[in-house]
Amino acid sequence: MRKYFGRKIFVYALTFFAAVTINWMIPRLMPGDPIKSRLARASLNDAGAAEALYGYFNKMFGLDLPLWQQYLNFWVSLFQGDLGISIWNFPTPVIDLILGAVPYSLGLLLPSIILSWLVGNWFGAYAARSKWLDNTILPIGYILTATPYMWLALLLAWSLGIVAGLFPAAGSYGLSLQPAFTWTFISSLLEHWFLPFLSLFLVALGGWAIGMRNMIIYELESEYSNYLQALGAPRRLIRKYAFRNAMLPQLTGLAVQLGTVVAGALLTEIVFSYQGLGYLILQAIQNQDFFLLQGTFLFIVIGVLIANFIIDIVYALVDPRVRVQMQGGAK
Amino acid sequence: MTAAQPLPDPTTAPEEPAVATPKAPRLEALYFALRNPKLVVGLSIVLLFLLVGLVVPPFLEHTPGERYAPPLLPPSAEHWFGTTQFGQDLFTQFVYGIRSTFLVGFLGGGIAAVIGMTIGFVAGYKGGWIDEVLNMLTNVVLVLPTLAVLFIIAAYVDSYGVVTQSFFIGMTSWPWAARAVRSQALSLSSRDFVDLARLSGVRPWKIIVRDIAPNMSSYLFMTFILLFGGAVLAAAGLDFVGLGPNDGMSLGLIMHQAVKWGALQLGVWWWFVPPGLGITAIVGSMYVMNVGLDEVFNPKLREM
Amino acid sequence: MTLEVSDLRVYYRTLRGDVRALDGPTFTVADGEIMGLAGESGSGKSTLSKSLIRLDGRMRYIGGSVTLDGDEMPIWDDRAMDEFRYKRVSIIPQYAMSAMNPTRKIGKMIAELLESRGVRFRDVRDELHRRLELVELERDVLDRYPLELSGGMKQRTVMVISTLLNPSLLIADEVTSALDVSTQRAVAETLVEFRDREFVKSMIVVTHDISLVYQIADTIMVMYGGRLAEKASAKTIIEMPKHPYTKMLLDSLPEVGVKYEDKRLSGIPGSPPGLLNPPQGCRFRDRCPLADKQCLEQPPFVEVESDHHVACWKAE
Amino acid sequence: MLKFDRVTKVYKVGAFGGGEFTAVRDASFEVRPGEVVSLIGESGSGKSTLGKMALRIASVSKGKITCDGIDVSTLRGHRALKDYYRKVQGVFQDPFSSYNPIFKADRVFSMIREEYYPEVSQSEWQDRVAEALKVVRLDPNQVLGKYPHQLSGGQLQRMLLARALLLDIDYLVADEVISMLDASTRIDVLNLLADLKARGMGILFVTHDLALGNYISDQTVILYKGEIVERGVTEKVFSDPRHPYTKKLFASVPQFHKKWEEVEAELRAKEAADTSTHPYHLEEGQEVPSELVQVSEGHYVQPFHRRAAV
Repeated sequence: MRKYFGRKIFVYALTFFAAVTINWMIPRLMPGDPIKSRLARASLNDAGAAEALYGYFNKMFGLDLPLWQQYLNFWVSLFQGDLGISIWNFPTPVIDLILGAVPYSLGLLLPSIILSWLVGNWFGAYAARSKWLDNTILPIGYILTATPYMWLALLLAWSLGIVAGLFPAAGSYGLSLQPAFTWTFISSLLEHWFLPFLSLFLVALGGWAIGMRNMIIYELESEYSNYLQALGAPRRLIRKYAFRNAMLPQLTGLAVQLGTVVAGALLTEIVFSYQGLGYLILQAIQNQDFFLLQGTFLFIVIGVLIANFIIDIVYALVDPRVRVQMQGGAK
Repeated sequence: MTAAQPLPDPTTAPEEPAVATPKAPRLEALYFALRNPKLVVGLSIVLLFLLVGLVVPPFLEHTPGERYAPPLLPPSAEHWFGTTQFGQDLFTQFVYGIRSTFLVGFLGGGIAAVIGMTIGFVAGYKGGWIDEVLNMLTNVVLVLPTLAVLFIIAAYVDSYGVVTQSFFIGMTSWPWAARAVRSQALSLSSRDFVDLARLSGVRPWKIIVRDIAPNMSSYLFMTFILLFGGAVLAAAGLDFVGLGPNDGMSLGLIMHQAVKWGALQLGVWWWFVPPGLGITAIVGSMYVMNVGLDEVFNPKLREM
Repeated sequence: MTLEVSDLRVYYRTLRGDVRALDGPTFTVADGEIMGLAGESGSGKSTLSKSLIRLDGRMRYIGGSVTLDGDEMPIWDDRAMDEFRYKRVSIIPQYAMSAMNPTRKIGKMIAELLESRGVRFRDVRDELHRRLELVELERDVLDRYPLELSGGMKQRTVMVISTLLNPSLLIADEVTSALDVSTQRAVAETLVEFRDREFVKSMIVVTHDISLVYQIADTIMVMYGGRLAEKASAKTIIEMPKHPYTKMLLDSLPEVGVKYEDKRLSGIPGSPPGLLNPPQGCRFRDRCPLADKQCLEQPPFVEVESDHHVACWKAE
Repeated sequence: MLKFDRVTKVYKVGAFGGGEFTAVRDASFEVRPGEVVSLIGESGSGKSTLGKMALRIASVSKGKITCDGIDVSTLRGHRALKDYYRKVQGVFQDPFSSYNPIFKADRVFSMIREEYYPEVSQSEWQDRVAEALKVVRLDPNQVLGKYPHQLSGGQLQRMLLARALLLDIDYLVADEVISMLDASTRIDVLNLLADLKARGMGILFVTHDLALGNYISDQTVILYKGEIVERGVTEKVFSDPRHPYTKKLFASVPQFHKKWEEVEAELRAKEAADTSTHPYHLEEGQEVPSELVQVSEGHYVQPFHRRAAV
């Protein structure tokens, strides 16, 4: 048990370390004075802000210090939750902006990931049943996975949002509303949530359906399936076993795909001007707000790592083989 | 496990006596390839797009950025795909965009394939601590959310071209390929013919290139196709947020401009529908083609 | 007679045509008989054993009939065969080590399998425990996953599962070929014990190892090139074989105690015929030193002595 | 002489090599030129590992393997290994897996030529190949230019023996070489090994089949769970097995003409008749030493507890 998780945690720690180091290194790798070039590129109209920022940057970067000291300082401020100050939304600390955006991103991601995984697996298992289903579900699945997230989002926003007028095509809630625990606000929130959710859900769905279909064919060919068939077990039982066993690699697949889905969510948020992390990223890019960009990046990495770890735990709980091995029970 | 090393078992040999197979396996693959609708349809669409991207641009009068027509014209005989708010011809943009889509796919997918396969082969063949280290590296890059990393990198680079973009994409999208190739190479490495090549005094890299890789060529090809698709989608994402190459035209960039200049609100669907459709068609056909290839090379799937 | 097989033909479909893997064997297996089915690869022995319980995707039923305890088995109809499977004809597969669902506890899997076949688990649980005990397994294997068992334990568990419903006919398909000699013996002897205790009425033990079936079988049937070559009591096959193939095969097998320097054995020259377009007449013709014109015609599988069937013109 | 001197192989298992598994422990024996040594054991006994170590495909953890006095594990670099493989070669169990399926089967010859004899002219090389094929009784017209799947297992194994002959080797490691062949053609390949022995080759014949080992070997080594429990001149080991495991092995081999019960009864009777105490009988509680004890001239057994059950 300790070994399984120890190894996983080690990889995640290493990944986090790599992400932080990338974050630290990239601005320093660029030619020229990073502070000057940053400020020059930032669209600041307030002279006082520029000065304040220059001082802040200098302290933060500490370019006069030796490299290892700079690196160490970077880590220290990171652990203090200090990700810098936003340029785009001066002088809000980056961490506040991110914490404000995270719930929206999670609200989109969690339901779409979980639902697309469940429904996609179900469709895939269904497809493996007959040639006819296979030939209809499969191409649709392939078209869906090949769809760029933002394009499907655009299509939905345009067709269901603007042309049909069924759902709002932009924003996270009505412009006139203030966040509150009221029915009007919540229903507005849900209305705005639906289209971005749907587009994320649909694109991810295709991949899961295809993956499950392939896995289940493999399982149906396996020797335990053969044995059950030779003993006259009904197809229902054999499919049930195959489905359960095919779910396990699909769970691993979920961990691998997580990064892609998160990226898709960022793009989808941009299309819908949905105020999650993706929207922050767009603002950061358009306003050359590098602190915001880096901070958001770190948060995304942390989120993905946590999600991976949760999947690992679930996997260990679901697959008896991992469990047995962890107990050292195998002879 | 007591049954770790199964004893020889002649019955696992195919029931059909081996002597009775005079036809080369390659011909058989071709036979099935031509009869596989998925492969044929997928390949045709991909080739059609490739042809358009390669052949059409020289015949076009205008460059993709040129503002010469009335703005926001819907599709017509004159402007097949309509025009942008600035009077640029969208068909021209689309055709050039296809070009760069294929370029990113080939380069990005190619670089990722080279890195992934090299790491996969070395890890799978060498084993031991080399495998451990490479595995660790693979896992770390695998867990990193690729597009987010690309955002960071691209945001800091002032100006760059399609080739650089492909390079960035290639550098970040190889891990799953490395993993897949590793496990295949690992199982092939345990085959006796690899040991025999060692006993013939053949150097390791030569064994990998000449004995192991050719045995999984169809698998490698399919891996490349998937990497190609991934690279195209990643590039589209980068272009869409405005972090794409500064020169040239791409399908993602068309969508970026469409959103930036309010095509959605204006209902100018011809501005953002065709580019996405183009990407979906190219990548989707490649995926479908891949299934076809899988069925051709994998007799088990063929029966379905 | 438990099993009567008559002119059974099962072919493999390939691109280049039908591979005539099983070309018209006719034979019977008596009540209580353990029949060893021996043959080299490509002899059709696995095709025969599979045909009796389940044709795989590439196998095509061409003709002939199979009767079990007087009832014809619809071996061409996968669904209809389900009635017979497990309850009347069962198999211990070659892949016993991986025959059990890796993610289900063994007991649960057995229960689900039984319930799905309309048998109440409760009704057979005690018998299941007794039989596990018989093969020297603890009852708690039922609470374990296949992964937790050693290879030999898995093998024994599958043997118990396969015979739990007391089928008339049991097919043991190369069950010992993946085992060590010491385990091999135990497994083979368990098969005999299952018959003696009437868990199964009769049994076909498929193997490429003729010396192993000699140890446990009442009769031995030798196949060659998709057809039957010879069938007789185990002792007769080993000591007084009549078919030239059987004779030459036995002469090519070294026994413990035989040394190269003292007695140089020799194999059968040539190789088995391709079954895509098999040669006319006797399929052993090309490798047979006795072959002549007569052998251009297929020799019938006839009883030359009491309970000794041979398909050879030259068998006296 | 191919000499195994207290050879031990420990595999690291699990992540970061957390666990250890000893596949072979303190194995000592030798293969002399012109001699067949059969290494008999069940799966997991470590017999194949010993063969692989001799071929340098697996490394030796402790002890050493020497070939004509040269420590095999000290061979460093490509050149040295190549020279070693000129003397020692291997043939493996699965003939179909020994050939790269996408190339023609005679590629095993051209690899040898490329690496060892690039200077030999095409026509001379063809003569050499033909000569080697003649020794293994293959017709060049029947096997050259064919893909592995067009040839039979027996033909493929013979080609591998021919390949070894092209290098003019001194020692051959034959790892279960005939166990996957059809019964009717097995013996011919076995006879071929005996012919090679007559040409002065030393052969390490790895097998799980006692009858085969007995048929061609001069020396027999019985391996159980990585340890040698009995070894010696084949006739002596076979006619007078001492170790309980060897006996059990003999009692389990299916034979013709003799049923298991008979063999077992014979062994029992012999054991009952022999009441004397031998130096290889251990006292209760005494540890099993790794050194073997001599039973008679050229016959050694690992000491065991008298009533030990394996």
